[in-house]
Amino acid sequence: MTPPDRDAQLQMLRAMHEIRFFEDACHRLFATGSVRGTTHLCQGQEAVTVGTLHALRPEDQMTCTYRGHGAVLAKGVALDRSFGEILGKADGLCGGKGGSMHLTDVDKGALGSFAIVGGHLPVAVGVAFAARYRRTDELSVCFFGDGSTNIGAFHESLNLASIWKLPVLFVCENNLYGEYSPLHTTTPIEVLADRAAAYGMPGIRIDGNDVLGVHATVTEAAARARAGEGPTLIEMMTYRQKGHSRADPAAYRPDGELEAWLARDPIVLHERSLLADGVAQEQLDAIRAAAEEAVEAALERAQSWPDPDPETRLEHVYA
Amino acid sequence: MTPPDRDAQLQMLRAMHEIRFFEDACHRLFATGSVRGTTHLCQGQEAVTVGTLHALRPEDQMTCTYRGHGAVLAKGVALDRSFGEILGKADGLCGGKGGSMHLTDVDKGALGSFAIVGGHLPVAVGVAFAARYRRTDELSVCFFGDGSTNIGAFHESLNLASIWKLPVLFVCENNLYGEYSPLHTTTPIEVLADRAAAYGMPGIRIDGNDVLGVHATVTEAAARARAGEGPTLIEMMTYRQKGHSRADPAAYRPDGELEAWLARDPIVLHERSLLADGVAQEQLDAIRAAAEEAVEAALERAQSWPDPDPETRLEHVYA
Amino acid sequence: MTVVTYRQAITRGIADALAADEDVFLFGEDVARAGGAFKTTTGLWERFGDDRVMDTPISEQAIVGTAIGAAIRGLRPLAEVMFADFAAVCFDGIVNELAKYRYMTGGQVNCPVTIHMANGAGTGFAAQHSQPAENWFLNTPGLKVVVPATVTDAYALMRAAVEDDDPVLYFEHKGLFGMRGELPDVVEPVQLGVADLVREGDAVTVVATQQMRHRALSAADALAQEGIEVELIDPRTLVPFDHAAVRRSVEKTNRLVVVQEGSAGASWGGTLIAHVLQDGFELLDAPPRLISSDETPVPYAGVLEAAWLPSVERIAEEVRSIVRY
Amino acid sequence: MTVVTYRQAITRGIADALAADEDVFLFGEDVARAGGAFKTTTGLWERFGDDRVMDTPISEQAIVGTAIGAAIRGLRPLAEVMFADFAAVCFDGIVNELAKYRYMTGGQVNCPVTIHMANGAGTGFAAQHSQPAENWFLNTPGLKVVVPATVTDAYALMRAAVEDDDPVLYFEHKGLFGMRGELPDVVEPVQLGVADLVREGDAVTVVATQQMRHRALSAADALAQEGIEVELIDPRTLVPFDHAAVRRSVEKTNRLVVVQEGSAGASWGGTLIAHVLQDGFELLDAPPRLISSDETPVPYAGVLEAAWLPSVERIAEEVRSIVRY
Ligand SMILES: Cc1ncc(C[n+]2csc(CCOP(=O)(O)OP(=O)(O)O)c2C)c(N)n1
Ligand SMILES: Cc1ncc(C[n+]2csc(CCOP(=O)(O)OP(=O)(O)O)c2C)c(N)n1
Ligand SMILES: [Mg+2]
Ligand SMILES: [Mg+2]
Repeated sequence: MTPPDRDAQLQMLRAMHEIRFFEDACHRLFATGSVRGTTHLCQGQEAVTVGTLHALRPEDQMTCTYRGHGAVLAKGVALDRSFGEILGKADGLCGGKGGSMHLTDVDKGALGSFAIVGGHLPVAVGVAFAARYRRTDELSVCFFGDGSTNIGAFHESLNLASIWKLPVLFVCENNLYGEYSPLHTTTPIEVLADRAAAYGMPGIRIDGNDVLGVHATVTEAAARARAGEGPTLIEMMTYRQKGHSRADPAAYRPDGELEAWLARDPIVLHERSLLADGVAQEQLDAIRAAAEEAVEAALERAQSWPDPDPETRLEHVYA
Repeated sequence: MTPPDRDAQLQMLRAMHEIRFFEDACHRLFATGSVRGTTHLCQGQEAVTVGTLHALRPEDQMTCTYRGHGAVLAKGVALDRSFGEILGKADGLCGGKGGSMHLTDVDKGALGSFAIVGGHLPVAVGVAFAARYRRTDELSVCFFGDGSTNIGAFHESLNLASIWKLPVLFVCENNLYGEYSPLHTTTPIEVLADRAAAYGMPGIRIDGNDVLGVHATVTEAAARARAGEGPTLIEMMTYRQKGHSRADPAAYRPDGELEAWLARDPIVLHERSLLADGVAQEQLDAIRAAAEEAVEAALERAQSWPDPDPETRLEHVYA
Repeated sequence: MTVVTYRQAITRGIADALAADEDVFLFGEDVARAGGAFKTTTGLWERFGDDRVMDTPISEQAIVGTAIGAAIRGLRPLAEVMFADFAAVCFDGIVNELAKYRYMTGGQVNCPVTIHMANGAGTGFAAQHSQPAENWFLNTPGLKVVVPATVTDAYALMRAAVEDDDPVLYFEHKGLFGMRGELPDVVEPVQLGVADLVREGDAVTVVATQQMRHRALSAADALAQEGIEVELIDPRTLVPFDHAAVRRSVEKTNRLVVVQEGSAGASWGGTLIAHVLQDGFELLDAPPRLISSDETPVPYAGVLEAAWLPSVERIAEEVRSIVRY
Repeated sequence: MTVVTYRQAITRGIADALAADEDVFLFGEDVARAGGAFKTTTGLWERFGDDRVMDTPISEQAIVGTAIGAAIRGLRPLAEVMFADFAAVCFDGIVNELAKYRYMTGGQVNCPVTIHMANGAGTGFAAQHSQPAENWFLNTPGLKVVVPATVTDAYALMRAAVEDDDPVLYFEHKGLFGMRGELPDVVEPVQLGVADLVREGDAVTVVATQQMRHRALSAADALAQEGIEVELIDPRTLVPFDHAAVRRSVEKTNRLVVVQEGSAGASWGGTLIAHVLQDGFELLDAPPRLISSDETPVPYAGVLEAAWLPSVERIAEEVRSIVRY
């Protein structure tokens, strides 16, 4: 198992920047009324999805949640069509039918963003089942939050995946909160990875803000899964720098918590490690600037797209 | 914690005999067409329910499954009205509306038998919640099978009970099978009690055919629960001497398995311990005969009762 | 008399229910410290404390089951299930346990459980957070179903639901949270099963709930300009249903239009039409009309969702065509 | 041509589906080694092996989700959910994920999932194992719903369901498992959405499914003795629904009776009546009639359950009263 080379590491930085700028833009768009309903942002959690998906292969399949912009982008989905979907445009990923909570690009292996807590975990099991059934080498990876480990579907999914030894990685993004409730008020144990034992499955807790650490752990778990040794539950400790959704100011945070986590911002940490590794500050700045530019250009394109024809609402119910 | 005295031990023997004779009668009644639909018998599992419920108080509250005749009788519910319900009689426990899978006698704290796997676990949590809310000393006990530990409601219930430290005992009757499937084909771990760790709850596996052992363990767990220290998961190893339901011949059992467990029949074991303790064989025989007589007399009474008036089907939907 | 929002009326209803009866408690995801995902429980935890108002894990099955267990032991649980769509994850608890418990036991228990949840489309939450979910529950005897459309009904039906000895599903409509209206200081109790005669008229009976009641009223106002006087009825509760009120009206107008959010299949609107036609076949001088949403999930984009919901214009047009039949 | 039971026809349908397409696999609780709780999958594990026929834990949410995940990756999962009542524990998977997945993604995926489950009352299984559960799903666009009543339909609709590119809920009726009938060696494919004209007549159109189809046919035979010729239609699939077939018949008979197991609220029968009356108001010379079960859960005792289900006598009497109207 070799760690990602310099180039790959820089790509991960670029990917994290793109997600960060994308989410910042969504925040603005929501505040100005261009996003309908709700939106759940993932600033601060970029290392989880980028570290994970950059450790996997393009043909691996990913499912995620309503807080899924980062996962979808890290899977290589186009920025403009993602914005387009969130803006409800005809050329959005789902033709405007899905919106912020349902970004999907099947061609890229971004199989779906699900808005019912726990709803996609059994789906991820089925995706892994199909891979095994067809004897492909594909793997299924599934992102979900800490709070989601309390719902029934979590239990059933990990159990079935384990007894069938399916190639699926369960990545729990532990950002300390489910909506507005700190984890310890709803969950009687501290280390969620320990729940894996109930399914005879390895469970690992790691720093989810260390993109290279994430990459390494996922690489190993993926190798196990592809070798037919079954699923792994990986709990990645991270932090949601914004509120839960919409305009939540996250007033429930204890003093100093946000600041402490901002000091461990995954982008900052990765830049620091690259600098220590000899990358020049200018190169880092250039990557950041390029990411920002790409995101802004994508947003402009998406904003210029037309609304869907109202009649298209009647399409796509049945095959 | 003192063990049950001689008298209490003899009462437990009597209770186990009654359940055994009751279930044997149900078996006959089903075979001859007097029981509609289905029936799930518990011969061989009597020590679980008797040991548990004789360690608790009359005011404690119990919920169980479709395989619940033993639990209901061990809670002190009348034999004749239980038969009456299974026979669909007007004076059955539920007026003939429930049948074999739904024996209920609220006055006795037999709060319900539930036919959806896992359906009653959250209900048991609510019963415990009410006890705590009202600051009573009552406890909620809930029986369910090994196979039921794979359903989502199990997970949610144990988690909530634990975070709220509610006075509830989760008694898993591990009879090695869920319907026709041996546990190891559906469950990736061996000791189900280990699942308690996922909820920060003590989990204990004990011999479920040793009625005094069951009694002792439950006594201890109940004391913890009443002291506000929260729930316990107790896995009781036992064996379903008959098929899953109806006329299932249980052909899927490995050779010798039934015989090995018959040698550890909970009634035989308890009689042996009583004998060793100086109780005379004649007294044991008398208890057995009295139980048999009581069951037969109850059955005769129940059989003599009228069918419900068809119009009563319209009652009891709303309060 | 104060002017409050529909959201505030719900909160006041819950608060007064908690104050009136110590056996009432409120629980659900983020209802305590956070005051609810829709801020319908703001301030209640501060006022009633940890013992009466509780946050739960994300475990709807456990929430519903806990409500049932507590109810059969004499309490009056008021559970929040946030978006009504999430009732799907605890559907078993609601339809197989809660609705049938009393019946299966031959009347040994009552289940005075109230579950309140945010219903309906129009606010851009897409397919999994926008369903008018009340129709899922109407083929399950044992449940009562309430669908308040006004500030006063939001309050009064909450009180009635909590005081009722049976399970009540209380659907508050997301599209109405910000609507303002007058709430009397002392609100007349409302009985479940009594419709509200919103507007009198002789040309056609229109029956509508929640968001559609308001659109139907706008349509009625427009039609009045043309001399078409609509009689508008809001049943307020779908179970029990005030069939007598609809019958009385149809006897007068001889025309029936039902306006509902959501698709037609197995819906309350279709049920109502079948009922009226069976019992009052000769009453109608024109075909009954069910105005409903498309047979699709709820789409996200503004233009799509707007087209999915019956509009004031569409309602007016269809009512007009029935009146002119 | 062989005489087989309805149960055996299901098994043969599944077997032929497995044989015809390697992408089809069967899974569920006790479907493999045990041959299914209702023995509808007997011998399939022995024939197709561990890779194609699998037992699962008692985890219906995982079953439905696994089917969805496998389907979007190109397989054709056939899942068993035993008693249809248990669909309540995986209701979210069915109505929020399966039904909407294609739509929410703007048509990026197909979900060719079939879920087969044992439906209905009359066999003494009491309230939690006897519901005609099809009505739970009819307000959820995206699902197809099939309700075979005969040996041939049990076979042919199973084949059609598995071959269909959309989610199909296949309800087999418990009361029909032992019914015998002729199954041709080569069964004509049946399209979803095409009704079966069971019996021709000119006096009244009766629409019924599953167990009620057979009772309605007995009632029709009895009424024929009195000179009342019933036209009996079995829609066979509730979604899509063959409205054209019912319309054609009502144009001839000018009378409509729907016979359904289960209560009236939000049911397919009520939906059908509303539909016919909206589009064919002038066609009817008598009120439509919905013959359904009581507004209660299903009771256990024989005399109670028998009274709960529409009987042949009751059907005959109500049809007679409509004809004489
Ligand atoms: C079944 C269900 N219940 C409740 C919700 C509402 N809800 C949306 S996000 C959320 C919190 C989830 O927390 P977590 O799993 O930690 O994920 P995070 O939002 O922190 O990424 C809740 C309760 C839902 N979408 N689905
Ligand atoms: C949700 C649900 N799924 C499936 C069933 C069918 N079923 C009835 S009993 C049973 C096996 C349960 O096994 P276990 O929990 O070990 O209890 P036991 O029957 O051995 O007492 C199953 C699958 C059900 N009743 N409910
Ligand atoms: Mg979280
Ligand atoms: Mg078992």
